[in-house]
Amino acid sequence: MLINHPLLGLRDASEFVYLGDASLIDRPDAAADNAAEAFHDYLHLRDNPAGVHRELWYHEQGDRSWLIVTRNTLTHEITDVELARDAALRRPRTAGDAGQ
Amino acid sequence: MENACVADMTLSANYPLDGLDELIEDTRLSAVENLDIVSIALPRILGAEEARQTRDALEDNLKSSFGLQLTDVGMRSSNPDKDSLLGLQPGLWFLVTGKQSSEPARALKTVVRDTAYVTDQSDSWAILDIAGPHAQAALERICSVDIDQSAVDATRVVRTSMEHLSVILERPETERFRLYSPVSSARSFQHMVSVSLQNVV
Amino acid sequence: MNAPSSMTGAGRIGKGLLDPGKTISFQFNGRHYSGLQGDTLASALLANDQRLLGRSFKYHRPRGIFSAGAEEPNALLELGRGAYKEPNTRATVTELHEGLEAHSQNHRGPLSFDVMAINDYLSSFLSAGFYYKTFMWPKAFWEKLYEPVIRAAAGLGSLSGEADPDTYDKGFLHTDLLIIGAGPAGLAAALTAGRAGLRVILADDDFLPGGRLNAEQMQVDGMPGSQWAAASYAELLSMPHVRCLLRTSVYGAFDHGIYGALQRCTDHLADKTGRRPRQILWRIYARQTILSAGATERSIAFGNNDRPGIMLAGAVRTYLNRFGVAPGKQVIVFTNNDDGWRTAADLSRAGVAPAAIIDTRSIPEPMHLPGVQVLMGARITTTRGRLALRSVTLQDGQSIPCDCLAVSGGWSPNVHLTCHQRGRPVWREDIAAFVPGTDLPSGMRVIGAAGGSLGLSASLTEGHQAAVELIKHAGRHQTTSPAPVAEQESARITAFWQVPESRGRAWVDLQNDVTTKDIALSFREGFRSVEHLKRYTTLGMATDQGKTSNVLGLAVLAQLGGKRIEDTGTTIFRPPYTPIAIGALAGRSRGKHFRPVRQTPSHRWAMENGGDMVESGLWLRAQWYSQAGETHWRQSVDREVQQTRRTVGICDVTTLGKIDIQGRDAAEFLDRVYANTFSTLAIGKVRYGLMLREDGFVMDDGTTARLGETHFLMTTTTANAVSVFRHLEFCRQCLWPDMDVHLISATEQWAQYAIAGPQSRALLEGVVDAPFDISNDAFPFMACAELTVFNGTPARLFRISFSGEMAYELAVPTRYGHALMEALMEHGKAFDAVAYGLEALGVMRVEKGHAAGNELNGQTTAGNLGLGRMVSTKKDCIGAVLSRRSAMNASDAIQLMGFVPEDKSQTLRAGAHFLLPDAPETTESDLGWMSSVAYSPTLGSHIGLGFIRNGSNRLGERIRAYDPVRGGSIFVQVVSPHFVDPDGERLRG
Amino acid sequence: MRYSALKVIKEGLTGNRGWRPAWRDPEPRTHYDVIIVGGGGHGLATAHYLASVHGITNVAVLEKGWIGSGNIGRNTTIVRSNYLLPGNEPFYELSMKLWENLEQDLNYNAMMSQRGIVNLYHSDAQRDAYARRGNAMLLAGADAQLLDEAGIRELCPFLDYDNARFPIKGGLLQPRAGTARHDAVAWGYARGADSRGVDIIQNCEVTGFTIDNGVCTGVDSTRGRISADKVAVCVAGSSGRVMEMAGMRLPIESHVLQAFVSEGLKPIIPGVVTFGAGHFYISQSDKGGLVFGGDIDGYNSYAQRGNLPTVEDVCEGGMAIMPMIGRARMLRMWGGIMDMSMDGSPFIDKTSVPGLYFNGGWCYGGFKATPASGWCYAHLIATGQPHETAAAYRLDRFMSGAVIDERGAGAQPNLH
Repeated sequence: MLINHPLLGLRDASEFVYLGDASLIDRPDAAADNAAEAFHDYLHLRDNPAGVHRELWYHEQGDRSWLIVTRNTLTHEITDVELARDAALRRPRTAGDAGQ
Repeated sequence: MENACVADMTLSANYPLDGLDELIEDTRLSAVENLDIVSIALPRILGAEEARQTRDALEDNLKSSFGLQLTDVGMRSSNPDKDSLLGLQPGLWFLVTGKQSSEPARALKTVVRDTAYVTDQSDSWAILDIAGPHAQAALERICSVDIDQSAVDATRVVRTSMEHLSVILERPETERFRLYSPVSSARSFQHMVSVSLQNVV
Repeated sequence: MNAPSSMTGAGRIGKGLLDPGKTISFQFNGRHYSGLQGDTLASALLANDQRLLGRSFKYHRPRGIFSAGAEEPNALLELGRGAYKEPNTRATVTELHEGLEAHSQNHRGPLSFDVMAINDYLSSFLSAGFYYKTFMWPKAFWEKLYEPVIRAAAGLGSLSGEADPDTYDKGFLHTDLLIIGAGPAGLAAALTAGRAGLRVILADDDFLPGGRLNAEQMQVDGMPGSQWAAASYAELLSMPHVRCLLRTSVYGAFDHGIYGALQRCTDHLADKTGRRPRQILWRIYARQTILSAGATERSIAFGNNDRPGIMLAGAVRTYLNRFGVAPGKQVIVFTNNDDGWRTAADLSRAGVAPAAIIDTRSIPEPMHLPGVQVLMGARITTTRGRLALRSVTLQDGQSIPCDCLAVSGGWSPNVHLTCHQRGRPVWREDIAAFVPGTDLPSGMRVIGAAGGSLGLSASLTEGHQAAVELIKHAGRHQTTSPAPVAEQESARITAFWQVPESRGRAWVDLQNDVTTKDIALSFREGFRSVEHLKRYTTLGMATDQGKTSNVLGLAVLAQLGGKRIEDTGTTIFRPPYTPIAIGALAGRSRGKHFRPVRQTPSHRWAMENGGDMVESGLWLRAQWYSQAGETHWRQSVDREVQQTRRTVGICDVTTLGKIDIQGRDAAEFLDRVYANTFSTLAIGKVRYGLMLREDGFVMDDGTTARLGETHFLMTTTTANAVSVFRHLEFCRQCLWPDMDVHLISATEQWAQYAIAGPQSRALLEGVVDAPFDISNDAFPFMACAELTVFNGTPARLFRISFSGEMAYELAVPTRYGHALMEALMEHGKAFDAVAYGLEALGVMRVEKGHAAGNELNGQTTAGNLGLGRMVSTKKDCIGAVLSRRSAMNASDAIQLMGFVPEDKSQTLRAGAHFLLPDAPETTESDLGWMSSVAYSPTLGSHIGLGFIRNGSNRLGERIRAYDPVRGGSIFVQVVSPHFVDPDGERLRG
Repeated sequence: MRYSALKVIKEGLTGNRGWRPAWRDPEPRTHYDVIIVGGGGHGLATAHYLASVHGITNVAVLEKGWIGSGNIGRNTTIVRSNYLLPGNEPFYELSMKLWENLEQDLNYNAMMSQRGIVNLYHSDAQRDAYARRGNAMLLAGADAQLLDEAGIRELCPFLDYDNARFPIKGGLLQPRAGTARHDAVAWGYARGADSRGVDIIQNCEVTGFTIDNGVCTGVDSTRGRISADKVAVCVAGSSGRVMEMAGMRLPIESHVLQAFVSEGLKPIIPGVVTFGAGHFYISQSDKGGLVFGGDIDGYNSYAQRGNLPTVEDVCEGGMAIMPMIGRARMLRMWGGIMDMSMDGSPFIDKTSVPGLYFNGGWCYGGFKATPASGWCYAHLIATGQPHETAAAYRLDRFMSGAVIDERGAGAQPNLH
């Protein structure tokens, strides 16, 4: 496979390390009342669609960026790639964020 | 109580590629030693205006001391003294310079002051130059990234893996490539490049 | 040039496209023969009238050459000898070279009298799937008798059993356009694209470009097709942006335009001993791809259609036109389509008058062939001739003598690569063949015969047109030359699959001996899906992957079920298109070069000083340093331990992972990634850190030093250096993206040495430069500093201890590592210093009760390790929440304890399980396991660390250490895991 | 129809015309006691044991394609019970014992071939880990031997002992392990179940579950609605897709695992050999092909095909320990969809919906488990209680932390 790195262009997927469902960037609040259940679901019940999947890849043999890749698990077609950090910065800020 | 080094000894430097200089047919493979390499990380600042100011300040510092510009990731800038700045990660560069100091990070810190975090990388890398008409063909055997002149020229830097080794590649001249790979596996690195060259000449 | 060697054969009758001036000598089954430069092994054997080349897989039926290409199911030979022996090689694609040695395979006794041919007489009992129904009684006979017999009959050729002596290489190519197949369509496309300046790769299996043009008599642009191919190829070779790869099989189409290709570099050379690799495995990254891989002819099922001498009609033309070889003297053509007639025409033209042409169609003769017996609407029911064809019998009983039968059942486009990403081919009735579907791999287009355009003129036009479209697509506007011109030949076909009146068995898969009866039996037993058919009968599963048999088998199945072929479906074509040497797929990664070697800067010092090196991940590390007179490793290790504990020892710990962490939020970041707190750590101090995974189990441990307000240096275990760095980057970029934290690996930057023992400070006091003060008050336990040593070398010093002794770790830039080790040992002579290795390191850490890799195995919790209190309850950190799950905090959870043998002379072994002394040997009784053991020279006995349920309540208990895989059980006593200096007085001294 | 050598001979003499279909092709009834969703090895084994052990024969197996079209039809045929953890080892040993009597039980020769499996070790730490595992196997009544280098040389003289990057220091041998003919296992169970009255219905895709008042009462299928007292899902590879129809999320990701076979060769590899310092394992089939594989590709996929980096990685591992296979040619590569669970271990459990049962999460090790999976699933469906050897395979174990993590890789499916 080739991943179209937003900063570096097409790179062989073998330069990357795969993690999984992109929702792993949304770590629950440890102080919440339902933290035990929230962490259970967060870590174990990941999206596993036969179709379009948003997923995390780490460019270990490259620029060390974590990417969110939108890829179809039936065809392996990749339709979007962005820096995970950008996606993470877009989400609503929580008590866990720095400087608060 | 203070102590002092009572041993009447100094430590001499050893390089793993040990001055390698090999001509295979018309293409030369040579070790590059005595370069200072320091990573430069731009502090992460949330406010856009403030972030830009920090970046500009860092760039001004590098420009005035080295004449080098901050580049995007995957891009390289260089000066007539053959110092170069390699954009390796978002917000992180390697400064590669022939100016040798005993503590390169400390020396650079006086240049960048509080506009960047610096870390010495000079001893982390084994460096090989491969120069000559067979250089590109040799690298085609180990590098999955397109290194044709149309894709990689002197303004580019590529970090990738070759034969299970992490490698930084630049092409300062059309027929000369420079490769950096972790120093601990320098022997395997040398073997990899040398076999590639032997397989294509 | 050879004269035909017997009366019955025809042999070489012309020069074809070969060079008659260059003869080549070779051997087959020990006899010497000669051929010509440009021959394949098959054409040379045919020129020498060698027809019997092998035996089929199951019934050991005599087999000869069937085709002239990669689809060959029959002519499989072993090439070479000794370690160079290569089994199952198709003679039809083996380029002849001087000294080539070939042997037939899969027979016992001489090829012409194979005793295993008895299977053929027992074939009624060996029908499809017979083995599923028998060999079950008595039960013990399966292992002892039946299976060994079945296994002994398995396989075709054999491996030498020796290491492959050749080398292989890999490479990566990037291109605008990859063209697969250098036949007329591919050449036309390459010419047009190349002339317009595109980066083009043209790959072909063959060693001669041109494809079918070399096998036919047709004209292109007014010249013979082969000549046009040669001229076109020469022009392509002159273009610097076009790379032509002959002898190259594009074997697979992978995601996103990545193709696998295998280039054979030395297989065709007489002298293969140069330093060049035998084969190169290319990974081709193509923006666009043109598949122009042609088509493969198929046979018709009729009685005894497998005898040597029965060939595909197109192959007969190949031998005739390209190689100047007539495969027989009396040739009969059997066809259901117009293309077969061209074989007859070419034979006539070459002066080998065909004995007859038998066409299954009841239509007017498509072509007038003077002097040839024409039988329209006729069928062959059986053939005669045991080791070589002698005659055919028709449906009316008429028998016609012949020594070669050219069969054409139609052509199947080579759609394989279009299916590698699960594309489904579609049926086209007008050509009675599957053609590529619409779900092609991205960027691929299919032209010429591969796309179902079974004609020269169409192939040339499509090749040209496809390139023109790509040029436009690439935004280039060069004027293009016109398409090459040729006459369009007729390719009419009326599907005809099997002769209903067949006598005897009609073969479908020639290599795996699958007959129409086997397909019928499979159908009768309910195996009616194509996949069931394939698996039950083994149809299409031989080395040729059914290239000539799949469609025929499918058609027979469809007829049995009264279905249309398109409703029956196809099996899935999978890579590789042709079989690929496993050695080539491995490339250079073998032997010592399987993976890189990592060495520390004092590697050479270790080698020169008795270091016995061992793999530790990719690193090589010294286990111990043996000295003169030491005959057993324990002597070395005991000495190293005792001397370290008595005076001072020095150990290379460079391999530990080191991560430089800087930023305004660095301290807060560490609080979140470590279970314990770091923001309270003072500058100039070091703290032990315990890192959890998010699931609450222990991930790694190490020490982290605070070098400045915003600057930390983390150490990780050697094994987890990479995974911890990746994890920290994930935390930094994905979880807390607004933190000001920067990570860079410093593992390679620093050479680091542990200096441990009562004399360690005394030794270091003479090493560290003024004015640094390392007295106990100024530089207490867990202090760190940046300083210089040996008169000016920059260094970092950490007062940390893994051994339980007063100890330091001293780091210098890597280039000084070797010199530092030498200097420390030289200077250390005054202190009776000793170098110690991994084993002594391990002994001392077990004595001290420190957990290491065997304990931090990913299955243990902080509580299991006795470190439960390190998980701060005041703050969140990675793993905090899930570490509180009930089963991980059960009252009878395993705990890390110490163990000593009841009989001090006994040896402990890691991996033993703990049982109560009188408990039964069952899984339910299992209380835990011994994780690490050592012989402690300090205590004079073996000691161990291990995990045991409810451990802290078992102090003093007698436990059975169950270890039957290494000789049995011994009894041990549960003790504290801290065997030496439990109060830590030494390390603080 | 009973299979025997005599029958083969009799049929051979009469043109093989008397053979009958190995299983019927019935129309679905409107109601069954039990519907098993998924006609793979596990589903067919479950049906067989429901009928033969528990006497429950009003059972349908619904298969969306042809039976055995899932992972039982595309694996490397290895059978072994060399597990470490108490939650796993007794289960796999039960499976091994069932394998050892399978042919007589089914009257079908699945060619169980107990030629042994050896896991090579290359370091002292690996040796100790294998010792721990071997001892755990013996505690569970399995067989295990820890061999040193000399022992391995005797067993596998063709390995690279002199030039290896990671020297071979020994191995853990399970002599009773081996291989079985994978397709035949599916066919044998199908025939066994069918002969006891189970309906095997091919080309019948389940499109939904009928859930009345929170209770599962049947399925909707491409061949209509079929009601049942109990519905048992057994569709490893598609578990996520199928259970989603019942509104359930699973601790499972779907990944591709590739496998490879060489051209047919005369016998040269004695049993199963696995490399301890790279991703490679190999055996040789009764037809002569070298059957080998390695690690999963490592990304979520339902595409049933993999990519080159993994192909090359596996062959590198092979050449590193066994350089004699360099001139053998890879004939075919293929990929299957693996239910990768979050700790590398499977599930055999009731679900939160009464009447709906779940079996899945077999990662890349489901084939060897086929008999025990069927046995234990049938036990759970018939008795309502988990079988003692499968009691740890609960869906709620990640909530409690009672994970069964053989590899110690944590909740990261692509690392198991």
